[in-house]
Amino acid sequence: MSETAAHEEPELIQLLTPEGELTQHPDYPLDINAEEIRALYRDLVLVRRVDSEAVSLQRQGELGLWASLLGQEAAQIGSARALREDDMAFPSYREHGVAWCRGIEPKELLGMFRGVTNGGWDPHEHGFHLYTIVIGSQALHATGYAMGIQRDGAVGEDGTAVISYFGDGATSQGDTNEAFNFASVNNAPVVFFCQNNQWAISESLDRQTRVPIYRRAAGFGFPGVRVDGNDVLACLAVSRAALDNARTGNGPTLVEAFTYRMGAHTTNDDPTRYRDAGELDEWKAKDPILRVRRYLEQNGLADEAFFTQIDEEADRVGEQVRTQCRSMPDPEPLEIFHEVYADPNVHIDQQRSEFADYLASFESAGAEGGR
Amino acid sequence: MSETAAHEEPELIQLLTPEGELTQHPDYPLDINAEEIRALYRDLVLVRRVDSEAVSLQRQGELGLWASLLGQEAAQIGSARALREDDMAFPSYREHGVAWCRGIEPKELLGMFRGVTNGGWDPHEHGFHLYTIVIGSQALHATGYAMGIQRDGAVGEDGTAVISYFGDGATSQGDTNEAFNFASVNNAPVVFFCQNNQWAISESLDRQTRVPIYRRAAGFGFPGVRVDGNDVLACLAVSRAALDNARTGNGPTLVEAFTYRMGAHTTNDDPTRYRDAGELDEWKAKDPILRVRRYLEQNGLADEAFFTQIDEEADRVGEQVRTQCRSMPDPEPLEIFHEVYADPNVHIDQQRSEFADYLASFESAGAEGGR
Amino acid sequence: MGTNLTIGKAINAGLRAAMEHDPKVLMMGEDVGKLGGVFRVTDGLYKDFGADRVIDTPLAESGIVGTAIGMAMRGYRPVVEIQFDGFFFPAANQTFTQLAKMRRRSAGKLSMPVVMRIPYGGGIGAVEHHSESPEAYFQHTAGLRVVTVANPEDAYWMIQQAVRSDDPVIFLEPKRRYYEKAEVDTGASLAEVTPMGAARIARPGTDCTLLAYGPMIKTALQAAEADTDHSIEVIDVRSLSPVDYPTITESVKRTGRLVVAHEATLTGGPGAEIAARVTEECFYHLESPVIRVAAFDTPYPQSRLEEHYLPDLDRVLDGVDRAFAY
Amino acid sequence: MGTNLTIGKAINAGLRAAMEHDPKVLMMGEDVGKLGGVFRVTDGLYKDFGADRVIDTPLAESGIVGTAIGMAMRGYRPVVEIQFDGFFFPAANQTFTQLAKMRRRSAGKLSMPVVMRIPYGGGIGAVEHHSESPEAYFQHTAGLRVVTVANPEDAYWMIQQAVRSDDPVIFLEPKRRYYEKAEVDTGASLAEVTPMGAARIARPGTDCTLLAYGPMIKTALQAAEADTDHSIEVIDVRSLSPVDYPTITESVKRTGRLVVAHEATLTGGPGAEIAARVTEECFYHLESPVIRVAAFDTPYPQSRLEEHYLPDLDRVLDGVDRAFAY
Ligand SMILES: Cc1ncc(C[n+]2csc(CCOP(=O)(O)OP(=O)(O)O)c2C)c(N)n1
Ligand SMILES: Cc1ncc(C[n+]2csc(CCOP(=O)(O)OP(=O)(O)O)c2C)c(N)n1
Ligand SMILES: [Mg+2]
Ligand SMILES: [Mg+2]
Repeated sequence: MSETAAHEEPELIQLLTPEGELTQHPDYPLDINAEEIRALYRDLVLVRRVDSEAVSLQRQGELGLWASLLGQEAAQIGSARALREDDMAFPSYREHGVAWCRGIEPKELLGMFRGVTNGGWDPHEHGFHLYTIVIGSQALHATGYAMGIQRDGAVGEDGTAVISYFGDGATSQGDTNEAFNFASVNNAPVVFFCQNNQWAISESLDRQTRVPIYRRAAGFGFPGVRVDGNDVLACLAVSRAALDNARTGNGPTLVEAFTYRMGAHTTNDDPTRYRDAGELDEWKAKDPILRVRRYLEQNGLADEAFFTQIDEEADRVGEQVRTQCRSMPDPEPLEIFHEVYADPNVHIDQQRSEFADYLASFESAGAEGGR
Repeated sequence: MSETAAHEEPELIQLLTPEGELTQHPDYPLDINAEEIRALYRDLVLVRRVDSEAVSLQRQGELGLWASLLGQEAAQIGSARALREDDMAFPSYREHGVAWCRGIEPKELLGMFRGVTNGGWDPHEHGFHLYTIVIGSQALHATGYAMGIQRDGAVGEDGTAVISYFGDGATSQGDTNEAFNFASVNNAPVVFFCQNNQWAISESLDRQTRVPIYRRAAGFGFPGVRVDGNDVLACLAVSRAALDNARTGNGPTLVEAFTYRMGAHTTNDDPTRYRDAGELDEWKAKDPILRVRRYLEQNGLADEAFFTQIDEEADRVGEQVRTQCRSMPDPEPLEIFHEVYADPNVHIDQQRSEFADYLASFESAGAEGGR
Repeated sequence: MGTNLTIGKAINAGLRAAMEHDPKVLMMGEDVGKLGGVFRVTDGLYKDFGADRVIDTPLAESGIVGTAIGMAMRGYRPVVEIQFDGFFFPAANQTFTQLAKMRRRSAGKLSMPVVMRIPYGGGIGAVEHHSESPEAYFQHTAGLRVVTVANPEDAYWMIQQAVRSDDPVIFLEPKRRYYEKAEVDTGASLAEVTPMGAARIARPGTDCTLLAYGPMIKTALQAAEADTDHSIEVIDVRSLSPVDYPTITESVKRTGRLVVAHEATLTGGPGAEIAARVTEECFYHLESPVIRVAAFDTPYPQSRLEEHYLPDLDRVLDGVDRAFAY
Repeated sequence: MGTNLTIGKAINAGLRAAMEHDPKVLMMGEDVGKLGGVFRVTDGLYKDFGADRVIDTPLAESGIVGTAIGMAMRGYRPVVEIQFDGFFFPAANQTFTQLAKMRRRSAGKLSMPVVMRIPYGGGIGAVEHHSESPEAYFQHTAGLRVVTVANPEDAYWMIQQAVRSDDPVIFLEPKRRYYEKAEVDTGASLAEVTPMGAARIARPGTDCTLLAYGPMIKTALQAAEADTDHSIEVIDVRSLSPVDYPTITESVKRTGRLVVAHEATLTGGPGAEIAARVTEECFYHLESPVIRVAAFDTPYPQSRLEEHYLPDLDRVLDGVDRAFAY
């Protein structure tokens, strides 16, 4: 269904075909050299490896859950590599590729899905907010942050922009629509980047919208564009244009990256209950990594050694992910009370000290032979 | 500002000019006779009178508050007279004209603003839901009701339709946008009727949207149309078309009735703090009643006697409103506990009987000389 | 007609019975259709009752509850699934300002036979927002009924009672106990089984009353078993609004002590209300203050801390000890 | 530097002082700009600080709180106005799942210095949803601070303390007391005045402690005055999260009796928590159970019934009598 829609609708921006042919788009010229494309290839391969390792680790009981990005690597790497250092990204919970580009170590992501942290990184340091699980909430945070940028006077050529990630399902949520409106009315420097992976858990796109998602933007008074979400170059070009629009004071854009969730919703999910294998095959042919490899190969821009080297690097990254995950220490029980409040709070202090006494009572009881 | 917008945008549907000239619109042919237009004139005049009486009653301390519909009579009468008996309307809190058309006695409305009831009428009996004060909430109720109609198989030539009223400010609320989406995805038989009166309390339209409101609909995949909200004939024609579309299974429409709140937001409000008198003058020239009168006069469809008779009827209605309002009894204290639950509830029963005892203790204490 | 069912499957069977009994009963929510819900509680209903009665909604909780209200006005009896406790909050406005008040504000002209099913509570090793215990928010909201189940028998019958009620019912499902299995007498009749609002003495005892509900009942029973020094009476309160105080106060007047355990955070949790009320009614019978054992007053922590955060067997026993320390 | 101010004007002056002190302080909300808010609490700020710092937002409470969170991440200190208590609920998700938890989930890397000002409570003859007392929902939510004021002095200082706090603060304004006037010592310094979290003995007494807050303080003081048979100590608790228990228990241990009065509904209201906690801490000192005087467990009724619905002088005195009946 989504397939047909894509074919019927000429507005899908594409720069690199599934066959590896580079094309040009009048509105989105992309000035990129071979080295940069090779770097993107590396990103794509490595985040896919991080992802598949995480899936295995979950199967082995090392993680409570994992939300795989399989199939969405290009949308994430393309958009995230369009960000400048000062820009700020507000992810949902599947943006491992974006995290990668923002310098978040995989172990930080794993820590969250292992239940060791709720996201251990510093959002300011990385320009990458914590994962947000309550669908749609982060779109408003992104918009507010962008309104802060406006008040800082940080709009202009060297301006700062914000990108907010969310899925096709999230476009139904009130918060997402309120964010569209706040951004529009305030002309805030924010890009709404929707990865339309055709599914919200078991619900197909037609349960969320009757028209292509990118068109939602026009109803709020700002541009929307649909890009081939499996085309890392198109995602890069379109995101860069949208971010530049935002940073220079031209307001928000909704980018709909048309892609596909190749895996289960999360490791808890069983997609065979609700979707056809045929869909998968169709999308496999549009794999985001394969087309970059084809392009590099067909144009002699990378040799076998390069691909081997990347694969070896992926193996090392995989190894590292496994080790780091397994060696992650559990938090101390008293961390429950950490950072609930910034200012001193007598109530929390009291609960903490009572609980410390309670825990200590076991130790002494243990020493004495126990209950 | 809104003025200019109106002039710049040719899409405003108008059938009756402020000067009283009847025009035709290819998409909204209106087959209406003089008697029907006179009936609309009567509605307009009478609801304006009910409204102005209510404002006076509030000034006299008989009502806690009143939200005046002044200036919006045509939008309300036009849309409400397009409803069939079985249709269901979901008002906001200013739809006194719609209430009138649905057979709600003015005293029921006054009862709510007097604090005697929360809306005493039976929504089913009148096809008119209670007033909803939490902005946007009723748009979802309307959509759900429309989904119920679909499940009843009551869609088709003799089908039932729903209309949901709300203001320009309400279009910013998450619930309203979720309603747009639920209606669109389910192709529900509901018309969203937005009275864009240019103001949400003190906030002008540009704080709510960057583009004309009716355009929001396209982003959700259904048609939007802007109608001259001061033109009762255009409102009738456009609403009828939208309702018929809905009832025959063609899904939702957003109607933006472009109008103006001539009075204060409510009797608590002081609009001189935030808007220019100039705006008022401009809109006075577009008065929704005057143009109908002009049309009737200019075409010899009503004589002086007719207008006098309507004015006299208005006097009688006004008199009745005053009397009914003043004679409304206060509820009994124990009504606090009425209809909190449908099924028996021990907890409420206990509080009720304890409170009854408490109240009785005063009576006996009073008899004995009191505390 | 006994069947061995898990709590999850018992709710499923109860929903099926409700749908068979009344064609106006509908299921609504995210993934409740083809998938049968992320916990499979609506499994098979879509196949057998179709998309008109088992509705996969857009991803918008306010929209789900708001449209359910409209459906109820049109004569339907929607059973809404909120996918996880933490995702209730976008629906707070529709639930608290609309659903809970509609009957009262319409002076009885409108009923709201809406059931909101919410898998709640922690202990499943989940990420944030999937382990909350929001029952106190509901209990504090007049106009709602709030019930929860702890065993398959109650699961099967109470969901049907909830659907039959003309009031909005918050139906809290103890997600970490979904797979607990027991015999269910599906042959009884709805009219005969214990009413939804009644508390149940889950284990009789004489020295101390231990009150809990939902996921904590299993822990409470284990605690009663484990404490060989005292005879502990366990009450499954089942309904948090209204609370069946006669059953509780009768017990407390016998035992002289009350411990309340729940996964909701301590401050302003259901234990606060129960403690305040029972103390008022049993003032001269209490040998110790009502002791509350609850989650700490912090956000639900990352899952590797939840075993410390949630009241477990030891914390409940500690609470009992504290009661006997007076 | 004493000035005679109403509560409303004192908050206004406090906000002005906060904005002058720190350019990162912003006002956000519906009609807070040119109009100065429907209660005029932000009056004059738009004129003097401009549209960038006094922001008339779209009509969407979730949007307001959600964007305030983003602004706070960017280093701002937004003061959000929710126009009326009943309109908080659309913002429940952003408040409970995001604002309250952000610091904890970021392990302290993010602070949320957001103040949410909410005019609350009844007694003004308003239509539905304009007279709610939602404080219990906030009190039960870990991560929020919850305070309320009862006089101009506190209004002036506590709003400034709230703005200075790096935690999210729910600042509840007793709307029916906005026009109460008193002398405010604006010359003191923020560092000197009573901290936001501390309770205040509003009237000393020896026989019974009467605890209240916000709009009920005036009623409580009247009750203490009216009851010539007993010496009643009135405590203005001021902070509902955290509650200053030492001040309360010290008082209750002296008086042996506690009556708690509030406009929130009884079940699960702040009185429940205070009763449960104080009973635990003062078990051997209490001569009667803690008595709660609260609104009934029904939706807020039409305004012609509110005088019966809200605890008034007589109901409070009745509560005191009940305490002495033990
Ligand atoms: C408010 C809310 N409701 C429900 C959920 C449960 N849930 C988690 S992911 C998901 C589907 C999201 O779909 P989409 O937005 O398309 O993102 P995707 O998972 O496809 O990346 C749902 C319903 C949630 N996290 N938050
Ligand atoms: C959720 C919510 N927030 C705030 C309010 C307070 N309020 C009442 S009317 C109003 C403005 C509404 O503007 P609009 O939707 O344009 O309708 P109008 O009053 O102009 O008819 C506001 C903010 C409310 N009733 N509900
Ligand atoms: Mg998706
Ligand atoms: Mg308006």
